[in-house]
Amino acid sequence: MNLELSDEQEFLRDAARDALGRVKTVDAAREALEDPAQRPDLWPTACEAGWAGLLVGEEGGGAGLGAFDAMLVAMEAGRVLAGVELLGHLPASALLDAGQYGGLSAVAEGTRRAALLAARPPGGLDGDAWTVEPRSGSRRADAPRAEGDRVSGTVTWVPDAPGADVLVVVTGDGTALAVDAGQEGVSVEPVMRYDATRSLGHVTLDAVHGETLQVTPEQVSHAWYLAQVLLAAEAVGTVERCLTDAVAYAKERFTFGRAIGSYQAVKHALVEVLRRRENAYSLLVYAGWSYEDRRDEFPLAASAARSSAGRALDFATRELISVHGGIGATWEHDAPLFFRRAQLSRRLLGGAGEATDRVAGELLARVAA
Amino acid sequence: MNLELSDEQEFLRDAARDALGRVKTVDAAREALEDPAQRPDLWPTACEAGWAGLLVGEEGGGAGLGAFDAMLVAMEAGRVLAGVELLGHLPASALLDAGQYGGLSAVAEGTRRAALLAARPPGGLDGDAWTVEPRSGSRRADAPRAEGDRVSGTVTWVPDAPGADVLVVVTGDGTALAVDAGQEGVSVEPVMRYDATRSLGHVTLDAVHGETLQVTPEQVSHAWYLAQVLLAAEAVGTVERCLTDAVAYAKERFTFGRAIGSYQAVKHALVEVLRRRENAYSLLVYAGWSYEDRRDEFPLAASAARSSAGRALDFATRELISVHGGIGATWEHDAPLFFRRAQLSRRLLGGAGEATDRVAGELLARVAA
Amino acid sequence: MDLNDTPEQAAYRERVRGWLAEHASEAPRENLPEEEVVPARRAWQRRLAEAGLAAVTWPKEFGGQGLGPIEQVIIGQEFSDAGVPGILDVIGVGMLGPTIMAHGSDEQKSRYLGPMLHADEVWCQLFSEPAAGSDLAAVQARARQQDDGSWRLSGQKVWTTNAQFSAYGLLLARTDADVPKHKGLTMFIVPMDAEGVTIRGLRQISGEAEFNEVFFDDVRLDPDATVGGVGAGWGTALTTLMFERLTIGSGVEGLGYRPERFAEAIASDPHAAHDREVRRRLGEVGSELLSIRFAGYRLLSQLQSGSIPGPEAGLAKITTVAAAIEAADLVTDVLGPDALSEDDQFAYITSFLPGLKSAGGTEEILRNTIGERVLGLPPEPRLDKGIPFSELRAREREAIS
Amino acid sequence: MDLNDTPEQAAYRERVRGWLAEHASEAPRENLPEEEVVPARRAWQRRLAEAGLAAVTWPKEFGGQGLGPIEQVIIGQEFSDAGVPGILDVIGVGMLGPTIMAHGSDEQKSRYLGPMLHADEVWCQLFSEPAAGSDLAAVQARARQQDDGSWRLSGQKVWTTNAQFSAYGLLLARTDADVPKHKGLTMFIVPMDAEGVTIRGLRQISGEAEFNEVFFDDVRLDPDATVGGVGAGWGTALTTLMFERLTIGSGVEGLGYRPERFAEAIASDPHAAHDREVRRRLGEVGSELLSIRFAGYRLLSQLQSGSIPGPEAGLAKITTVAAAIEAADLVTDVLGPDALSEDDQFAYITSFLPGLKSAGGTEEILRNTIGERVLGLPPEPRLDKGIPFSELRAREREAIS
Repeated sequence: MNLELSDEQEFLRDAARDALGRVKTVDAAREALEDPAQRPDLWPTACEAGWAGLLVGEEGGGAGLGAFDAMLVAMEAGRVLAGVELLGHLPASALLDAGQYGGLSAVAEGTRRAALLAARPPGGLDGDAWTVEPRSGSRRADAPRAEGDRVSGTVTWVPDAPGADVLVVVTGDGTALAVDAGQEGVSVEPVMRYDATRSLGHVTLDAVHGETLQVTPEQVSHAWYLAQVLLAAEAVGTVERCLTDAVAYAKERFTFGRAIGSYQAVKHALVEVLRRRENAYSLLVYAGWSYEDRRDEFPLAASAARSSAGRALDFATRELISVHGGIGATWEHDAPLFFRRAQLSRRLLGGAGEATDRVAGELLARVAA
Repeated sequence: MNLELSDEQEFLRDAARDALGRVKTVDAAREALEDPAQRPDLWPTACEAGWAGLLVGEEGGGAGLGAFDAMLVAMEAGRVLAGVELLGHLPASALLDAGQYGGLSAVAEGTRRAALLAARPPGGLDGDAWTVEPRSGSRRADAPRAEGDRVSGTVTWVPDAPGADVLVVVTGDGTALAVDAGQEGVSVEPVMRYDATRSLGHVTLDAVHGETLQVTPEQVSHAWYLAQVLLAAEAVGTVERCLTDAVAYAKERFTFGRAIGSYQAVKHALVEVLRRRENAYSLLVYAGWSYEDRRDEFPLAASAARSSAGRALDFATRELISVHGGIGATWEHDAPLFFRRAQLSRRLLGGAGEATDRVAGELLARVAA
Repeated sequence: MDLNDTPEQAAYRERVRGWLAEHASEAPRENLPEEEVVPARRAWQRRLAEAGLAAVTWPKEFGGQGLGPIEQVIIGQEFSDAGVPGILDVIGVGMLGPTIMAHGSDEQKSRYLGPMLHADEVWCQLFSEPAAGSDLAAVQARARQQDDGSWRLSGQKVWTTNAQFSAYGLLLARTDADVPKHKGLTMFIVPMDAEGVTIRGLRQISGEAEFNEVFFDDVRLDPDATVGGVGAGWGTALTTLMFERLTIGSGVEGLGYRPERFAEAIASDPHAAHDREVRRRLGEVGSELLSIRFAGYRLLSQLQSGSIPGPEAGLAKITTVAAAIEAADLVTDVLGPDALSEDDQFAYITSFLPGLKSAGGTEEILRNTIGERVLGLPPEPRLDKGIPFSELRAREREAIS
Repeated sequence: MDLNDTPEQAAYRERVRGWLAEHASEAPRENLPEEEVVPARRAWQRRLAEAGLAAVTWPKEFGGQGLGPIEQVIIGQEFSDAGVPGILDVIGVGMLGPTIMAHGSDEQKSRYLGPMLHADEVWCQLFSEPAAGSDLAAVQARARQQDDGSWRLSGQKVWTTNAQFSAYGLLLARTDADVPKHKGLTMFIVPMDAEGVTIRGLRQISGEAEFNEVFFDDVRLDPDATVGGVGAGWGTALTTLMFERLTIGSGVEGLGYRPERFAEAIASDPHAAHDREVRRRLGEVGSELLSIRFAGYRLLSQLQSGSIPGPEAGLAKITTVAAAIEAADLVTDVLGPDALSEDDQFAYITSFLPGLKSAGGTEEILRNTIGERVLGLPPEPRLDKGIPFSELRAREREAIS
């Protein structure tokens, strides 16, 4: 048994930290709130580092690495609020690989960027069709539908849709199709909400051509759960950054003659951030292991990771503001940027609440079986 | 505007504290866990103090006091875990009064004790019939049904049913009937669970005679909410006692050269008990006021009070154990007795969770109207 | 127990209502262009001062009505019901004026209180600093007396509401660093247009500048600018803070976070209104927000019977902030990312509340105070007692390095 | 990343499995009458010792196998899967024996370790006292040396597991009250049948006596009863505590609180299984309990690579206790008052966990330790440093009176 990082994984992580460290991504996160053009394009960095093909097999031109490796990169991106388009691309690329998509090598190289039109697998209490995020409100919306090789529908809040070349569309019955985003009938409306580092789009497809991918229902649903663990891993990275920043400040800020980190209220709250980080990270490990070795547990592990990491992120970003007192709630401070990230992430891809519900659903199904 | 206690209310409270202080009720709570016969009979005390007729009008032989006065007595009972049968009797007596029940004066004197066969008013998500607590599980059970003047059905977990003389039964359509508990066909099975201070019974009625009370649907439902606020008031009393005991210990227990109450972790948790006590008490005030002056808000106020007080009680009893460290979790300490009280109360009369749901239901109905 | 007015209060309420029926139309309109807001609210305060509605709790000799906090609350309720704003300078009239009445010289009282009441001169409170928030006695802004008796002030203040249009500020400065920190402080009146004063808007999470930073670079103050005596600044500041608690205390009812506001948003999604998890959360925050409403009424009862609210009144703020954060989170969970649009009311709450959490002192310090003063728990060990301020600072620098 | 055995580990696992296949039937049956449990488990430990499965991490010279914590874990997993209990004296073999190996004399090692291993003599740990829990160095049990070199011991210990059938206890006592509190302590071996020793069961919330109080009234101890030197007791105690952390660390996986156990109870009520509020709570505690399982595996990876787990491993206990409390609450909310029957498994959890919360030190102290040692935050001011114990006690008495 060995759950420590391998040498290769440490290298992957350090290289990611190094590559992303070359851009002032946190400052850019603030500037982009007022001028979205200030959002740096990190896709070239991703391609150069080989992240685009991380989950594509070697035969397909990729690196053939595992889900946990992808999470390591996502953690580094989360640590510095880097808007790399991996949340859309990686799950889509895994499905394109599984379905032996013709243009796979360009996807693996990153010369063609992919995005998953995030459809939710059936489950929970809402029937057994695939659904997508509604534009607003909590009721789920119908997933796109296909007639022959023509697919139509609207999917909102799609991560990394703006600028994507290949859209992987999942229909209401769980079929996956690869759609060329350049064709007529595809419309992508970029949207920005509260956190300027994340590229989102509302996508409308009007009877566009799609190439049906030969994939199993399980593979399709696991693409959704891959997106869940990437969100979770990003969150863990951000939590670690919040903890580091908060601890540093708690050591140097004095009140009533003592560093504030010597007070139990502050100390225990920071240990609580650590506790939540440890739990969420342990679940990333579970998700990574199950993706390789126990695929039937992946939905449970991924949902638990998303749920746990989401709650950790919410707590950590609020605590970072709180430790700083009033100054932590000002525009020029970094803390609100992490907070904005937490607020938006919590509501994407089904929301952290749905992931929690899926954990219960998986556990209940397990004991019923 | 004056929400302070009146002189009469202070007198009522002090007299209750005095009367209940004559019995070692907390010690009895421990002894009764092993021998239920050790549970002291406090009904004579209640009759002598005039509590039996507290909510019965003066014409009916009662004191004609208000709901908040009843709460003051319940708070004192909660403070010392006194098992006075007011939770069953008072709401039932209010309904017997409203329905001009023939034997009202004996009920007001307490020579005949009453109990409400706790039926839940419609509301929430489960249709519009009255229901009762199930024996186990979360699905609600059907309330008794009447044919002419004959009523049948089973109601479980009825507070103060054992030994009651008059049972006030609510049927599925919201009719209320007074049933003489002495007649054939009435069976009351006493039950004890976890907290030995509370008298509970499973009641079965087999085509027994009942006297239909001439009451409005609103009056019937407010009897349920009266029971909710009495539970809430008991809880507030227990919370106050927990806070007093925990603060006293935090001042005298030393660790690492300091009284533990000087540490923020302990200090802030005790302030949190106070905060929850203040909120719950404010909602008792709301409930008391609305019962007199704004009856349409009583269901909202009573549900909020039950919800808030229930959560306060849960927190306070756990904190009392926690402040004491391991010793607080031992049989001979008082803390577990308060904890047991909290555990059972939380699950009675719909449970504190249902009260919370009703708060939401009332708020949503209010904005929809 | 009675929530209703006494006959005297009812009569007063009638008078306020009567005045409003006649004059509410003179109040500033909503949605005025930004540059017209302050002038309009100045004029409105002047109008209220003339009608005897601006400073009802001030003694008559200073232009007030010599009434109690209940009358103040009645005005607040009636103005709120009529949908018109109250006075512009709540800080001056509510906290700083009373401080000057208590500690100022006769000249200061006659010079400043009248223009304050009529909003001819708006005031701001210059207490907090970047390194002196909850630990207010740690202020570093330094005033040194000159040979001619005048003062030279340098330093920085922060979280200053209204600074950008204030005529004067009441400022707490250190005048002696070689005595323990509470002892070397002095309170000053500072003209905001003096040379060396720089005001800079401080943007919050939402991007709006709700507060200011104010910088003082060798600002000259007259010899008679001190309030309450040199070295007695801490006592003067405590008076201001006591009035701050009163002002906040009588203005509660949950900062306007009524539970119905959140319920309405949820009711707009019928799916959510039937979701037990959503209902549980709404029920919990709804109970909290309702309890605050009645905690406020209880506080008023206390005020009416003549008692000054204790520190436990601060618990209402903790409850309100926590419940409103949770309520806004819930609504946004239900409505999805669209509720995070910058101009959405719930996104605004989400952005605004984290800063409010530590406004007026952190929750941690508030819990300390309540634990010690209300529950009687022993204090934390204090490492700064009796030590000269200059040495404290030196120790800090050493500990960090 | 690999959760699977190395070839060596797989081979070891096979051997354990093979032994169990042959001998599991010799294990104590479940539901033995109470008085037969201890004798049966003694015999079983003896059997395991003979088979080399009782103390695999002990050096061979003391009868162990000289293996690592992973082998210990493999034994635990296989025994658990086979449904048979492990050794009776986990405290002696896991913590006290290793302490004697580290600090005891050669005579002590040869006299005590063998009978301990074979459960001929069971041991108990006599550290905690009513007024010395988290602050263990505050023990007051007093041992005074006599002219003949023997000792006289008086005092009280508490939370002593297995005391009622132990032959010996390892006891921390104060031998000098006039030096600072960590310096005046000495560790002793105490025969539990000595005159003046009284053992009393300590009932918990559930009514069961899971621990004991032990009273010492002028108990005579031999001159050679000390372990690790007079005045060096604190260092000896730290060794025991380090092994305690290791024992707990390798025995985690959430104390058996698997999420499926709670899910099963909820699944029994189809109404509840479809209630979103119930599902949200189950999902949250389920995630917590799953995370503990993998935190345990991560810990094992660390142990395998030779590192000793840091204090942050204690976070798993905080998570487990909090999640199991919440899970039991949830199940009881769903099943109603009937789940509070004294013999119900969930009522037992409800009764058992509040005490577990402070077992092995309160959560507050654990968070302090992790904050300071793992996050590097500055310590609390310590008021007891360098002060003679006797004076500390005098100050306490004064503060309370």
